[in-house]
Amino acid sequence: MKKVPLIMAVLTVAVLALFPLLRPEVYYLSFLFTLFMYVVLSSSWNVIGGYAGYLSFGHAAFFGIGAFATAKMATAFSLSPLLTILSSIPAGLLAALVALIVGYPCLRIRGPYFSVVTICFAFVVDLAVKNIEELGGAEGLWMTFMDLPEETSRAIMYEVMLLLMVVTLATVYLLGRSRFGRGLTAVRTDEEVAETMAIPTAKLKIQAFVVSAFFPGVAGGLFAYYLSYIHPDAVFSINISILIVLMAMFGGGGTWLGPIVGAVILTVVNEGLSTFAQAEIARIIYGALFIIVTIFMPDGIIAYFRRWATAQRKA
Amino acid sequence: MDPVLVIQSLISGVMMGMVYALLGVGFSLTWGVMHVIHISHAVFGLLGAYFAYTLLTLYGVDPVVSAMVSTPLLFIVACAVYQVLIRPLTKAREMVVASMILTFGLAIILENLLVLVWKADPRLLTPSYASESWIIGPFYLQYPHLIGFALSLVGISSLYVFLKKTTTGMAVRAAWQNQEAARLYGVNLFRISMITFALAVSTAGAGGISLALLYSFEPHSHNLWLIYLFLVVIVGGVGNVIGTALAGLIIGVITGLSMAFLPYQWVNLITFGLLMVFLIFRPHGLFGEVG
Amino acid sequence: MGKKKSKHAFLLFFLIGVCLTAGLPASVLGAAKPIVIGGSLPLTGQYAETGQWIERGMRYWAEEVNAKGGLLGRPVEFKIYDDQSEVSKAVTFAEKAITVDKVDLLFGGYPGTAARAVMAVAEKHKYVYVSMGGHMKSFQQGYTYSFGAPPLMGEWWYEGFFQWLATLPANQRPKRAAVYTINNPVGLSLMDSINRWTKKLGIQVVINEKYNAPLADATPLIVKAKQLNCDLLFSNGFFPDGVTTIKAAKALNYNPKAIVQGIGSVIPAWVKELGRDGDYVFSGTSLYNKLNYPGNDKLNAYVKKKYGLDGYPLYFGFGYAWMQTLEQGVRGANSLNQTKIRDWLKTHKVHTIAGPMTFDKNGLPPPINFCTQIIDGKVELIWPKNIRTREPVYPKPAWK
Amino acid sequence: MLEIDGLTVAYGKMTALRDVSMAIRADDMVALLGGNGAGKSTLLNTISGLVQPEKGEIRWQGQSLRGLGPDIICSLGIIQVPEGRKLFPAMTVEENLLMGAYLPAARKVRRQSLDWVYSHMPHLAQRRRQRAGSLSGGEQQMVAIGRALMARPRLLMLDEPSLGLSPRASAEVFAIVSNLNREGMTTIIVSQEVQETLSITSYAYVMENGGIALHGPSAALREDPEIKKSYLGL
Repeated sequence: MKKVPLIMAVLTVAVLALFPLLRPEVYYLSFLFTLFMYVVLSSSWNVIGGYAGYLSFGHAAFFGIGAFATAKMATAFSLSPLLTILSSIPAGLLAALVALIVGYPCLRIRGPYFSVVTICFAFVVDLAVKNIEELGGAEGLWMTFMDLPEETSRAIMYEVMLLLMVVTLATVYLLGRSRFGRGLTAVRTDEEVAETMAIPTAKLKIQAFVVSAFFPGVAGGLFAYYLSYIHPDAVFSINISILIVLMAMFGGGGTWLGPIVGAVILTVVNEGLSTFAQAEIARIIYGALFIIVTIFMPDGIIAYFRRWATAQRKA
Repeated sequence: MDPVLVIQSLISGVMMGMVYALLGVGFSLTWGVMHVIHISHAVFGLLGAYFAYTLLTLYGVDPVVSAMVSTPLLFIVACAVYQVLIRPLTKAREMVVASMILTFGLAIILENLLVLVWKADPRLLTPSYASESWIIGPFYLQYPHLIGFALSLVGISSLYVFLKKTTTGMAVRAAWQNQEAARLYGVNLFRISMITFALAVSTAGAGGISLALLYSFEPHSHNLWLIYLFLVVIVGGVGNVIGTALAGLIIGVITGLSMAFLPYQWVNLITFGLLMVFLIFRPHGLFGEVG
Repeated sequence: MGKKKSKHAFLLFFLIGVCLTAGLPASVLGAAKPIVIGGSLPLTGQYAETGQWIERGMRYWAEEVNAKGGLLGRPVEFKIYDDQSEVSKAVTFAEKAITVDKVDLLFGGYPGTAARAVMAVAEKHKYVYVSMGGHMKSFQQGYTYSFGAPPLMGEWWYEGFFQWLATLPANQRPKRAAVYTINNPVGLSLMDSINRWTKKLGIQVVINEKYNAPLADATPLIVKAKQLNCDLLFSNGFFPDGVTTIKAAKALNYNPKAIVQGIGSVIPAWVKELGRDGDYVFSGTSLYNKLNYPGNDKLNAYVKKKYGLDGYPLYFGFGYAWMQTLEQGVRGANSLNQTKIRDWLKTHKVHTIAGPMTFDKNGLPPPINFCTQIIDGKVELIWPKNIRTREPVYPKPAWK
Repeated sequence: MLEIDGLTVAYGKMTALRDVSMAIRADDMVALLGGNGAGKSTLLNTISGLVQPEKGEIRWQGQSLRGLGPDIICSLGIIQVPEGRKLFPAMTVEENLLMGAYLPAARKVRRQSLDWVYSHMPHLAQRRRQRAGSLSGGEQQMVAIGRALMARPRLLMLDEPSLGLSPRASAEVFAIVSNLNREGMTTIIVSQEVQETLSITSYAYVMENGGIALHGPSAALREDPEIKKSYLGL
């Protein structure tokens, strides 16, 4: 990263980290918590979906696996708050392990077929959890929340999710600029050509898939603790899977900044629009946003403004 | 295992699968020919269902008649939608992605317009034969299933005949096998795309009516329908009309058999699990992409 | 170039416009300083239908209260967010209502999964939360600010049906039951009373199966029940699967002595859309529009005039009744202090359209045991016997 | 018949054609030679209307082709047999041929055209029901030429018709092409097979880096040793 953007990034993170000291209302912490969470989800999705061009429509599965793993660990061992938060790391590892197992056969499939396999995968996980009594089945799981004032506990969750976001973004950034990232881009551009250039595409794809599953798994664990009651419908919903993809693509898939921009815009607009009195109209405006942005910026917001900036410089 | 249960489950499963195939076949075409993944496809199916519902409740028009009427109407609507929304997308570097995002937005808009016009309450399409059966020995052929099945057969086979026997249909197939060559011989891709899109949407309307004969529907039902038609399309092979129909049958058989032999709790899990395994071994569908 | 510029301007304008309208704080309070009641409902998405009926019931209550001079001398006003049928949104909007809008009162949400999550929020912020609740399990989590007033309690839903069934001579009761249950919190909570009562009444549960939504086809369910000679059918599902099951039962000419349809048959669409095929189905409820408690007539008249329905829909009544409870809590405590309201509610009797009720330490009234049956296209109350609106039809006549 | 004047084409920042001018007379058979990436295919695609030029003009019998789409240009009788044949692999041979006669004018006479094509390429008639994708390379090239003929061309442009073919198949293709020219078909042929192409054409253009490096009668180019060495790799 060049100097100026790096300083800006550090400043942004610092401001965000200090935000709870202003003692904002709990809602803002919760809202930013979900916003950070979606940045984590769409940015890590971007590793497999954006860089490698494998559009996974089942990423909610990893999110949900993380959520249920954490919830199960926390309730089964009556973990302390700190341990519960930490347990989201093994939960993320579990998600990554599942990605490794599932990715091996699935990543041989290309294009839209891969997308559909991942949809099926997410359904399978969702239905399996609903049928397993030990995981709460169709009832869901309750977690005991930390015995702290609400402001403090929400601030803790906020800081932890912020940390996860920073780690995710840094990892994705470094990956994108490494040989690994270039290899993935080669896979997206033309997988056969990449293979002839002796790029180990199969290995790269698996690694990308595992990475892109790990962070959502951790985020899922934190989300479970944040919600304190989780139900399969709340974490495995196909809407979450679709939203992750849309956020990344809306901003611009394959770029580092794209998913961040997409996640921020869509989360803010969607949350804000929900305050409208006439709910349907709000949803219609939200839908129109997708249409207008796609018509004018068919390759995503980032690509559009990059082109615009180059044009400005030329002119 | 009781043979009556198995056969009865198979019959209704197969009919159900065919109905999804009618909804899916157009989706398959737009995807194969135009590289447009049309997320709002099933909403147009719902539009057909609401259209039939309104005609039935207000004027007693039979859903089959409504299907005949809605097809040309939706064709015209779809031409407009194509010109205004889909055609500009040809500029996109990745048409598939851009089309998905755009039509996702369109689906949200249409869904909520449906709520504004018809309210969010669930609806049922209940012609006089809604829960009657044709009884053959120990078996019951439910009329709504039969009619949905027949509509699907007619819809899919007319689409097939159109593609195989007409010049325009040939141009559609040509366009999707090799766009550049098709253009060189005078095929106007925009016109062909518009026709493909419009045909897809109008068959979706008929498919929606057939589905409405089987299930209740509400404005958000399209999300569920979309998942099923996605599966039918993928198993059949993208762009493969006959494949889609056969895939409908296969998914019907899987559902029917698993309902006959398994605890219901596991049926959906097994269905999706089997599909996943199936896709892993036959990544381009049972019948290949082109046909 | 000029054309390009205007395109940019338009885009920028559009984006900024959306962001502005989205972020606009809508807290433009009037001079009278109304009491603001906030929270979220699923106004769009999967549960939009129910959410909208609850909203209508709540708004009717506010209309009425404001016409009578308001609450504590102040008008009431709603701040309703649309949670798009998503649990996590219901949670953040509850927090928004509490911490940002600093609403005076919180209202309850739907469905059970959302209520379960929001109950925890209400507890942490010490806000009274009157809602349907999320069935018995959610009331056993030790929350003190949550009230089911009246609740939608799956565990009690069939209580009335079984109590009535017990009054039949033993030889007329059904002998073999087929139980098909949707695999979600509502469905599972219904199993409690089925298990208890079938044992007590000596009814053999021949089939007991759960299914995950969506139910692709109900034909096999009916064939099985028919083949095993089940004369009592429990279809413990929502509207879509409930309808599919009933339609299959008629198409396959399956005639049990009684059909009990749990949750799908309680919404107005059942009678309206299914017509005569929906007749004779039993269900439970925790409030009923022909109950002889004050308010029901008025609500029915209003719904008739405004929506053309005979009798208010269940969720319209719920929205109204929850508000009634909250209103009486506020009046009783003569304050907007949440703890005072809670304590008053825990120690006093409230009067709602569902009848008078007192709450135990979990925030629940004593079990409610209404049983309904749809007869001639109308939802009739058949249990408890002393307030029945019509004699039950049993055994169910054969399909025509 | 076809005049090209100062044609410049760019793909983004890359200039593919710069200031190309040429003239083709009726009944002529012209060779277009040059190495890979010299701009030959781009030139044909620009004439066909698949690519829009940045500058310059193409005139067909005095009428400018500027801004016309490929369907209009096709209807004017300017037909291309694209590089790599670009058949419709899942369609039968006959369907491929019929696609050549897609536009209304050609469609009216498609039965006669079909007979005419089958008479020129009798073994296509035997394979009419076979999927085009299942044929050998030489046969596929025949289908591609046959498809172009179905469009009733007045100017036939062949892009690398012999690429990837066996010497025998290649000779056959060249024989058919020169035969067509003798019957009065104006033809442009792009090829890497310099000797053969020069031997059947009357005039040749040599392209390099998107421009015309030189041009002259084929016979003269074939003789000039200097040219042979530096441009034609002979």
